[in-house]
Amino acid sequence: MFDALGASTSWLAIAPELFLLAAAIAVLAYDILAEPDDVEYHAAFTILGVGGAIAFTVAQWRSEIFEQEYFLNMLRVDGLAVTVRLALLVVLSMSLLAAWPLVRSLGRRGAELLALMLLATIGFSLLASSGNLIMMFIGLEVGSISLYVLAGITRERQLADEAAMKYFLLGSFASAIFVYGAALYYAGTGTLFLEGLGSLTQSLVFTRPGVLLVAMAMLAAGLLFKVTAAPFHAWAPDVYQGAPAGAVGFMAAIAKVGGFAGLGRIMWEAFGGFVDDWRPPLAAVAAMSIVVGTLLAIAQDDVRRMLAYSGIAHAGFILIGIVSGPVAAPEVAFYLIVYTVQLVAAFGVSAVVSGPGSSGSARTEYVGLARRSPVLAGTLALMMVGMSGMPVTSGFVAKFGVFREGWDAGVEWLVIVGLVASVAAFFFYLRVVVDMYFREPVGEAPGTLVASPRPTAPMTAMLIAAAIFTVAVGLYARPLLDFVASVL
Amino acid sequence: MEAVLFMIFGVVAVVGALSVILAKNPVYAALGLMATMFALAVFYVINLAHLVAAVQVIVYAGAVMTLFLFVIMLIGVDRAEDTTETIRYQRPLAVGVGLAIVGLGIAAVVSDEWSWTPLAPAGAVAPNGTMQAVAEQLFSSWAVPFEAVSLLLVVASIGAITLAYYLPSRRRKEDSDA
Amino acid sequence: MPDVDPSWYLGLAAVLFLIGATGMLTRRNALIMFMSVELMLNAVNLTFVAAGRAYGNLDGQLAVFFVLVVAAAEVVVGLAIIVAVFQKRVSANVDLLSELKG
Amino acid sequence: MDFPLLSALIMTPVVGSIVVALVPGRRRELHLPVGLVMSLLPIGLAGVLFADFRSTATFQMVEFAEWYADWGISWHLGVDGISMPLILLTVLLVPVSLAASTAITDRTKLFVIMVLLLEAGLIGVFVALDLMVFFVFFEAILIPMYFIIGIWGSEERIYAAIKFFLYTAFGSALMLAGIIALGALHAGQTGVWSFGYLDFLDLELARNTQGWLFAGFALAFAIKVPMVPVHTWLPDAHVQAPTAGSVLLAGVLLKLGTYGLLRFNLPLFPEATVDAVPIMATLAVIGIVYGAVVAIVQSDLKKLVAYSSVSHLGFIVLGIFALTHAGLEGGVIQMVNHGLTTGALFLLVGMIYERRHTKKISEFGGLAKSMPIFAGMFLFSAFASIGLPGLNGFVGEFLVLIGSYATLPAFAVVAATGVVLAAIYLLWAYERVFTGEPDRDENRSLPDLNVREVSLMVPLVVMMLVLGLYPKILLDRIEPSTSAVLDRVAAVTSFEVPEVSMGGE
Amino acid sequence: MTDVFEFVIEHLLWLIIAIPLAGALMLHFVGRRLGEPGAGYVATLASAASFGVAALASVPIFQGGDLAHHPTVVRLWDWMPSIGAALEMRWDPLAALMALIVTGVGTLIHLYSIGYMHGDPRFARFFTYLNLFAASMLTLVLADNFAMLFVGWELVGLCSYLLISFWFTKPSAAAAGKKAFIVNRIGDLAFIIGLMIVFTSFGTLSMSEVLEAPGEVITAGTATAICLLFLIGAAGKSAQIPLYVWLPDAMEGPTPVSALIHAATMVTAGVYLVARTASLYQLSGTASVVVATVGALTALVAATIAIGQNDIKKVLAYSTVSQLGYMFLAVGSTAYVAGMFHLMTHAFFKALLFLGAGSVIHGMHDEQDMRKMGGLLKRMPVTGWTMAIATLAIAGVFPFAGFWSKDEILASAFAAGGWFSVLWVIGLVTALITAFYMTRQFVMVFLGQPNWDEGVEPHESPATMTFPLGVLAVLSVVAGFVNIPKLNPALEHFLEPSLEGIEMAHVESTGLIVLLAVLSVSAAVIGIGLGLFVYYRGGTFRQWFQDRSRRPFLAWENAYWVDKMYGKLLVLPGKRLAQLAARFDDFFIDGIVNGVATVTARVGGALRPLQSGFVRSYGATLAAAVVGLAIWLLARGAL
Repeated sequence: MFDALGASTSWLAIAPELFLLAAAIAVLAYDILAEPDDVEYHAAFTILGVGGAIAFTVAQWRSEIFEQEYFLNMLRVDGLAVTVRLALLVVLSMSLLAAWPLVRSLGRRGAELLALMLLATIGFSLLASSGNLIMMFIGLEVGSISLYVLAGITRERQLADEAAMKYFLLGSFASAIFVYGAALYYAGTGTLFLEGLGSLTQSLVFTRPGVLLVAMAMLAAGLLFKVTAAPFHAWAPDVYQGAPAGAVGFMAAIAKVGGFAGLGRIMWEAFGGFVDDWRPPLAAVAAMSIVVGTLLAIAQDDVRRMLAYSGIAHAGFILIGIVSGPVAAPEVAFYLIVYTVQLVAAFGVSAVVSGPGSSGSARTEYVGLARRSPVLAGTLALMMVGMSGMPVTSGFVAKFGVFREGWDAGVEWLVIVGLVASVAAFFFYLRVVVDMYFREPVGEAPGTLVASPRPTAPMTAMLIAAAIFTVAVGLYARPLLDFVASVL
Repeated sequence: MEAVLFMIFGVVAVVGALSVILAKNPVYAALGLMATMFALAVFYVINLAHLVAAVQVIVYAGAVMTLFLFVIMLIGVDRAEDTTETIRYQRPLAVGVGLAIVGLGIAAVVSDEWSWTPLAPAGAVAPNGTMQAVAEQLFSSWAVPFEAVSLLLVVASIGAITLAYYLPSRRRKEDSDA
Repeated sequence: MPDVDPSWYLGLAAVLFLIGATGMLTRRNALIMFMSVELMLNAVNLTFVAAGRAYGNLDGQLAVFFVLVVAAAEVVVGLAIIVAVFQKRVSANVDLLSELKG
Repeated sequence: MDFPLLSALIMTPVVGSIVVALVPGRRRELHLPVGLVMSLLPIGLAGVLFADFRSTATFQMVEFAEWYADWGISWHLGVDGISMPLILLTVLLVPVSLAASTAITDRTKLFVIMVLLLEAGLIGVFVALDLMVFFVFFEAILIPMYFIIGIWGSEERIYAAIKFFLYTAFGSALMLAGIIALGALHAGQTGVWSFGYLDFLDLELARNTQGWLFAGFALAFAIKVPMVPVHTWLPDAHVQAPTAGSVLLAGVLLKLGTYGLLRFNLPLFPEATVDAVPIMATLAVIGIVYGAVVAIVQSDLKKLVAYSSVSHLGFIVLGIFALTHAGLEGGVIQMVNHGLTTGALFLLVGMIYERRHTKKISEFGGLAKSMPIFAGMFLFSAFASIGLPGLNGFVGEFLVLIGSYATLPAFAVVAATGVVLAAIYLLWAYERVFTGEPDRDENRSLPDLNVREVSLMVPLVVMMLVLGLYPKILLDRIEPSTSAVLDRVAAVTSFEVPEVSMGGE
Repeated sequence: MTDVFEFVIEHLLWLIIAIPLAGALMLHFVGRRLGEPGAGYVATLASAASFGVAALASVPIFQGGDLAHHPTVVRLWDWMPSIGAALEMRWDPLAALMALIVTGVGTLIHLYSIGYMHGDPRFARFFTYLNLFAASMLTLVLADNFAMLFVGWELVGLCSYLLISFWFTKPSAAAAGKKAFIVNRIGDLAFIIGLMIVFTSFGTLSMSEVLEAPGEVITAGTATAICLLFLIGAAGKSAQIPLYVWLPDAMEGPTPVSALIHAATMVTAGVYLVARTASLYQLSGTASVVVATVGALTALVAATIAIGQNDIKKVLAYSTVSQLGYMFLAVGSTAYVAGMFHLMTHAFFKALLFLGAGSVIHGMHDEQDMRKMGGLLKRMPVTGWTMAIATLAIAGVFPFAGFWSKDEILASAFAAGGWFSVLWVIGLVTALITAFYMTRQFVMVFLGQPNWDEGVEPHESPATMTFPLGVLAVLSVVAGFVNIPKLNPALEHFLEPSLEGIEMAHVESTGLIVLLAVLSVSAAVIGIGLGLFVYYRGGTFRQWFQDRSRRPFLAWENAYWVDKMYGKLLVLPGKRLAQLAARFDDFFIDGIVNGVATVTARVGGALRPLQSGFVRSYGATLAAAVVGLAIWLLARGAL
C-alpha cells in the first residue's frame, strides 16, 4: 500500500511506534490467549518493545533520515520529533516501573493497562512528529482516549469513574475545538499541512486573516487543554486526584510532553509568521497558569491535587519557552524532560504512600515519612525541591533556561511573574518536606509508628534513578543540554 | 436551486441541532441529531462529497446514532430531564460566551478585514468526491493517518472492554473500599 | 458555478458548532453532552467539505473520514464510561460527579 | 595556580558529607566525630589559601572552566580581599558549630551532612566569580539551613523555617531577574551571553537601568542582611534554630547579604550606588538604632542576640555605602567580627539552653556564681559585641563610624548611638542573667562549662583578641580590594571619595 | 647613666603598660593557685615595677633635657592604617606625671587591698582586675594616638564596670556597674563623634600631629565642635554634670576601687584629656568657657549634695565629683598646670580619704552609715589622724596640699576675669561648703559619742592598710610644695614642654596672690568652723540648723532627685519606646510579612470554589477561554 508513496516511505521513521505497537499487541494477545496468572511475560514484551523503540529513536537521530520528511510530509523525523519521542519513552519507562504494582493489582486488566500506556505513547509520539493537522489530531486522540480509559481503569472506585468522565467530556470537547481549528485552518489555507501557511503568508491577499486567527486560537486551545495551561486546566486536579495513583504520573507527564510538542509545532511552524499576534495572549495564558497554579496549589491538602496545580504552574513556565519562539526549543525540551522525570517520580511516591490504586493522597499520610521510609521521603523531598526550581537540582537549570529565553524574547514581565510565583511555590513544595521531615508520625499508640510503606524493587530503582538524574543534571546539565541543543 | 436547498436543509440542520440541546428527553435529542446529520449529508452531496455523504448516512446516522439510542435504552434514561440550571453563573456564562461568538460572527460579516476569501488556484475545479478519488488519496498521501486510525480503534475497543466489561469475581478486596 | 458561496456553509457550520458547544455547557445528561460533541464534530465536517470545495482539493473530504472515525472511537469509549458510571450511580447526570473539586 | 584550591575548598565538605553518609546508620556515636574531622579538612586548605594570598586587588587562585557555554555560564572562581576573610570565617565556624552540637541526638547523620553541605554552599558563594554560580550557591544554602531549622529547631521551628526560606527566596528571585537582565544586556552589547562578573564590569549601563538592577540585587541582599524593614525572619529563625544553625546563620549567612552588596551592587552599578546612598544609609542607620532598641526589651536571650545582629549588620551596610576607604574596610572586617562575636554568643546561649532548656532571661539569675567560666566567656563576647576597644567588634565599628563621617556625617552620628544601645541591651541582659544571688534552685547547681565547651570557645576568643589588637593581619589583605571597588565607583561616577590622608604622613 | 634612661624611654616604655598587663594575665590564669595573699603581692609587685620603669623614664624629664622638650613617640604597631589608628606611646612631662600618679597611688592601693580584700573568695580575681586597670589607665595616659587613648579610655571603663560590680551577687552592685558603664558610654559616644571629626579634618588620629598646630588645619568652629564633644566624653568619665550620676553609685564597689579608680585616677581622665588637647581648646576658646562653667557648677552642686549624705563613701563620692569640678574649672580657665596640680594633690588626699573610709568600714564590720559611727578616733588612731590630715587638705587649709592647688585654681579663675569671675565666686563658695561637709564627716565619724550598732567592735586596720595611709598622709601634706607660685613653680616648669604654646591664666601680682590665698583659706576656715560649730559643739544650735535646713537637706540627701528624674525622663520613656518598638516589630512589620503570606494563602483558598467540581462549569471556562483567546487575537489588529 505504501508503494504509492514511493521514496517517501521509511520504515525507520515509524519503527519506534511499531515496536511499541508490537509490544502492546503482544501483551494483549498473550493475555487473551494464555490467560496467564502473572505478568512476567507482559514485562518481557514491554521491555522489548520499549527497548526497541528507544534504540530506533536513537537510530533515527543518528541515521541519514534525520531532518527529513516522510510519507508525503505526514511524518517528520526532525529534532523535535526525536527529542520528544525520547522524552516520551523515558516517561514511559519510568512510568512502567512505577505502575508495576498497579499492573499486578489489576489482575487481567493489567495487560490492558500496559497496552494502553504503550498506545498512548504511540499517540503522543505521532502527535509530536506529524506534519499535518489531521495526523496530529489522530495522534492526539489515540493518546487522549487511552488516557481517558487509564483514568477510569480502576473503575470500581467512585472517584476514578468521576475522573474518567470529567476527563472524557472535557477532553472530547477540547478535541472538537482543536479539530474545528484544523478545519478553519484548512478553510483559510486550503491545506492541512503545517508548512502550508508559511508558504502562503507572503501571498495572503487579506491583511487580517480572521479565519486563521480563530483557527490559531482553537488549535492552541486544544493543546493548551492537554498541557493543563490555565484557564484550560480545570480538569487536571480532579483527574490527577481521582485517577489511579500508579498511572497518574504517566498520564500527567505524557500529555504534557506531547501537548507541548504539538503546541510548539503549531505555534512556531504553522503560525511562525504570526508571532506578534500570538505572543501576547499566549504570554497571558502563561502568566495566568503560573499564578493560578501556584495560588491554588497553596490551598491544597492533597498531595496529588497539589501536584496537579503545580503542574499547571509548570505548564505556564514551559509556555514561557513556547512564547519565546523556536529558539527556545532546546530549553522547552529540556524543561519537559526534567519536569516529567520529577513528576513521574513524585506521583510514584504518592502511589506507594497511598496505594497503587488509590484516589487521592492526603498530606496527612506523609507525616513523618522520613522516619518510616527514608528512600521515599528523600526522593519526594528531592523531587519537590527540584520542581520548586532550587539550584543544584535539574529544576533550576530548566527554569533558568526558559527564563533566560523569555527575557531575551522581550517578555521580561512574564519572567518576573514566574520568579515571584516560584517563591510562593516554595511554600507548598516545602510543606510536603515539612510533613515528611519536620513532623513526627502520629501512631495509634504513643511510640508506635504508622505503617511504613515499602516501595517495590522496580519502583525503588525508578526513584533512585530519578533522584540521581535530578541531582546530576542539576550539577552538570551540559550533556543533556548539549544533546537537546544538537538534536533540535 | 442550491440556495433553496441550503435554506431548507440549513433550517433542518439548525432545528435538529437545537432539539439536541433543548429536548428534555434524550431520545428526542438523538432524533434531532440524526435529522441534522441527514441535512448535512445533503450538503455533502451538494458539495460533491459523495462518498462522505454516504458514509455520513451509513456510519454516523446509522451506526453511531443507533449506538446512542441503544445506550439510552440500556441505561434507561429515556425520561425527561429537569433542565433548570443548578450551577451558579453557568447560564449567564454560557449565554455570554454565545453572545461573544455571535458578535464575532457579525464582526466577521461586517468587517472587510476578516472577510474570508479562499485562494483557489486559478482554474481549480471542484473535486468530485467519488469513492475512487477519495481512495486514491487515502491510500497514498493519507496512508499513514489511515493506518494510525487503526490504533484508535484498538484503543477504543480496549477501552470499551476495560471500562464496561464487568467481572465481579476479579474484583479485588482492596479495590472495593471506595 | 454554485450560487451559494462556500462561506454560507461555513457560517452554518459555525452556528451548528456553537449550538453543540452550548449544549455541552447547558445539559447535564452525559449522553446529551456526547451528542453535542457529535454535533460539533459534524459542524467541523461541514466546514471541511465546504472549504475543500472552495479550494478545489479533496483534503477536506479526507479529513472528514478521519474525524468521523475519531468520533466513532470517542463514542465507544464515552458510552463505555457512561455505562460504567451508570452501573454504580444509576444516573447519567454529570452534576452528580462533583466529589473532586477545590 | 595549578591546584584548584577553591574547587577543592568547595568539594571537601561535600566529600565529607558523603563520607558521613557512608558511616553505617547504627554507629550513631560516630556521625558527629567523623563530621567534625571532615569539617577540619577545609581549615587546612583555607590555611593554604591564607598563606598564598597576596595583598593585591586582583582576583587570585582563579579557576575557569566552561559550564554552559552557550548560556554564558562558566565555573569561574576566585578570591580577593573581600571574600578571603569570609572564607576563613566559614571554615572556622563550621567545626565549632558541629562540635557544639552534641545535644543533637536525633538523626545526627542527616544533621552533619546538612551542615557540611551548608559549608560547601557558603564557600561557593564567596568564591564565585560567575553570577549564576554565585546564585546557585546563594540559593542552594537555603535547603540545608531549612532542614537544620526545621528538623532540629525548637517549638516554632516549622514556621520559622518556612518563613526563613520564603523570605530569602523572595529576595533572590528578584535578584535572579536582575542577573538574567544583566546577561541579556551583555548579549545585547557584545552579542554573546555571559554571566561572568568580570564581563559585567565592562558593561555600559544607563543610569536608569542601573537603578532597576540595583534595586533587584539590593532587595535580595537586604533581606539576607537583614536590613530593616525586611528583617523579621531573622529573630524567628535564630530563636528556633539549633545552636549550630544560629551560629552559622548569624556567623556566615547574614554576611552573604553584605558581601553581595559590596561585591555586586557597588562595582556593577556604581551610579545607582551613588544615587542609592541616602536610602541605604538611612535604612542602615534605622537598622542600627531600631535593632538595638528592640533588642533591649527582648525576653529571650537568643532573640536579643538576633536583634543585636540587625543592629550590627547595620554598621556594615553603613560602612559599605559610606564609600570611603575606612568605611569599606570596616564593613568587611566587621563581617568577620560579627561572625565571631555573635557566633560565640549564640554558642553560649546554646550551652545554657542545653542545661536549662530555656532561653528566657527571666528564668535565669546569678549564674555568674554557679558558672563563672561561662559568665566570663559570655561577658567577654558581650564586650566584643559592644565594641570594646582591644576586642574585634570595636575595630569594625570604629572604622565604619570614622569612615562614614566623611561622607555621611549625620548618619554616622546617629549610628554611633548604636554603641551606647549595645552596651545597654547586652549589659542589662548580663545583669539579669548572671548577677545577683542565684534565686532558683535549678540555677544554683548548674555545671560550669566542660572541657569540650571551653575548647570550642577558645578559638573564637583568641580570634576576637587577635583581630581586636592586630586587625592589620586582615586589613592589609582587605585594603587593596576595597580600594579597587572604591576606585571603580569613583571612576565611573562623579562621586569623589574623600581624600583623607592615609595616616602617618 | 643617662643612656640607661634614654634606653628605657626609647625601648622599654611599653613595659609600663605591659608589666601590669602581664600581671593581670598571669593572675587570670594562675591567680587561684597563688591564693591569698600571694596574688595580691604579685599584683602589687607588678604595679610597683611599672612605677619603677615610669620613674626611670621620668628622670630625663626631670632633668629637663632634650627628652623633656621633645616628646618621645614610640610606635608599637599599626592598628587601623586607613584611619591612622596606631598604637603609639608618647613620653612627655604630662604623660610622665600621670604615669607616676597612676602607678604610684596604684601601688599603694594595691598594697592596701591585700589587707582590705582579706578573706574574699575572689581575692585573686580582684587583683587581676586591679592590674588590668593599671594597664588600661596607663594605656590611656601614655597614648599618642586618639585611637589608643580611646582603647585605654574604654578599658578603664571596663575595669570600672568589673570592679564596681565585683560583688555581683549584690544586685545593687551589679546595677551600679552597669550604670557606670552605660553612662560612660554616653560620654564615649560624644568622644567617638569627636574622633570622627578629628579624623575627617586632620586625616589622622595621631595626637602629635593633630595637636601640633591645629589652627593651621581647622577653624575655631570645628575646634569648638571637637572640644565640646570631647568635653561630653570627659564629663562622662570625670563625672561632670550631667553625667556624674554614676559615680555615687559606683561606691558599691570595694573601697580600694573607689579610691583608685573613682577618686585618684580614672575619673581624672577627663581632666587629663582636656589638658592634653589644650591646643584644641585654646583654638576654640568658647569650649574652655563651657568646660569651666560645667566644672564650677558641678563643683557647687556636688558639694551641696555631699552635705546631705550619710553614707561615708557617698560623701566622698560627691566630694570627688565636686573636686573634679574644680579641675574642670581649672583647665577651663586655661590653668592647665593648676588643673594637673589639683589632679595630683587630689589623687593623694582623696585616695587617703577613701582608704581611710575603707579602713573605717573594715573596722566597723562593713558599716557605712556615718550616723552609726562616732568617736572612732580613739579606736582607730592612725586612720583617724591621717583622715584628719586629708580633711584639712581637701578643705584647703594652709599649708596642706589641697590649699596650694585649689588656691591656684581660684586665682586662675579670678585672673581670667569676665565670666570667670562669676565662676571664681562659685569656686570660693564651694570651698567653704567643702570644708563644711568634710568637717561634718570627720566629726560624725571620729569625734563625738559612739553610735555603734551592738556587737560592733571597731579596731584599727592591719599594717598593709595603714602603711599606705601614712604614705598618702605625708604626700597630702607635702605635695603642695611642688608648685608654689613665684617661689617654687616646679610643676609648672616640669609641665611646660607639654603645654608649649598654650597661654595660661596667671595672676602676676604677688599681692593679689596673697589676697586670694587669704580669701580661700578664710573660706576653708569658716567652713571648718561652721562644721565644728554645728556638728561638734552642736546641741541646740545643731537642732536649730537642722530645722532651718530641712528642706534643702531633703534635696541634698536625695541628690536633688536627679537619679529619679533621669529615671522618669529618660530611662522609663526609653524603655517604653523600646517596648513600643518591639511591639511595632512583632505586630506591624512582621504583621505585614505574615499578612502577605496569609493573603496569598487566602487568595488561593478563595479561588478554590472556582474549581467547583462540575464538569460543565469547567467546560464553560474552557469555552470562555477559547472565545477570549480568539477575541484577543482578532481584536489586536482591529483596535
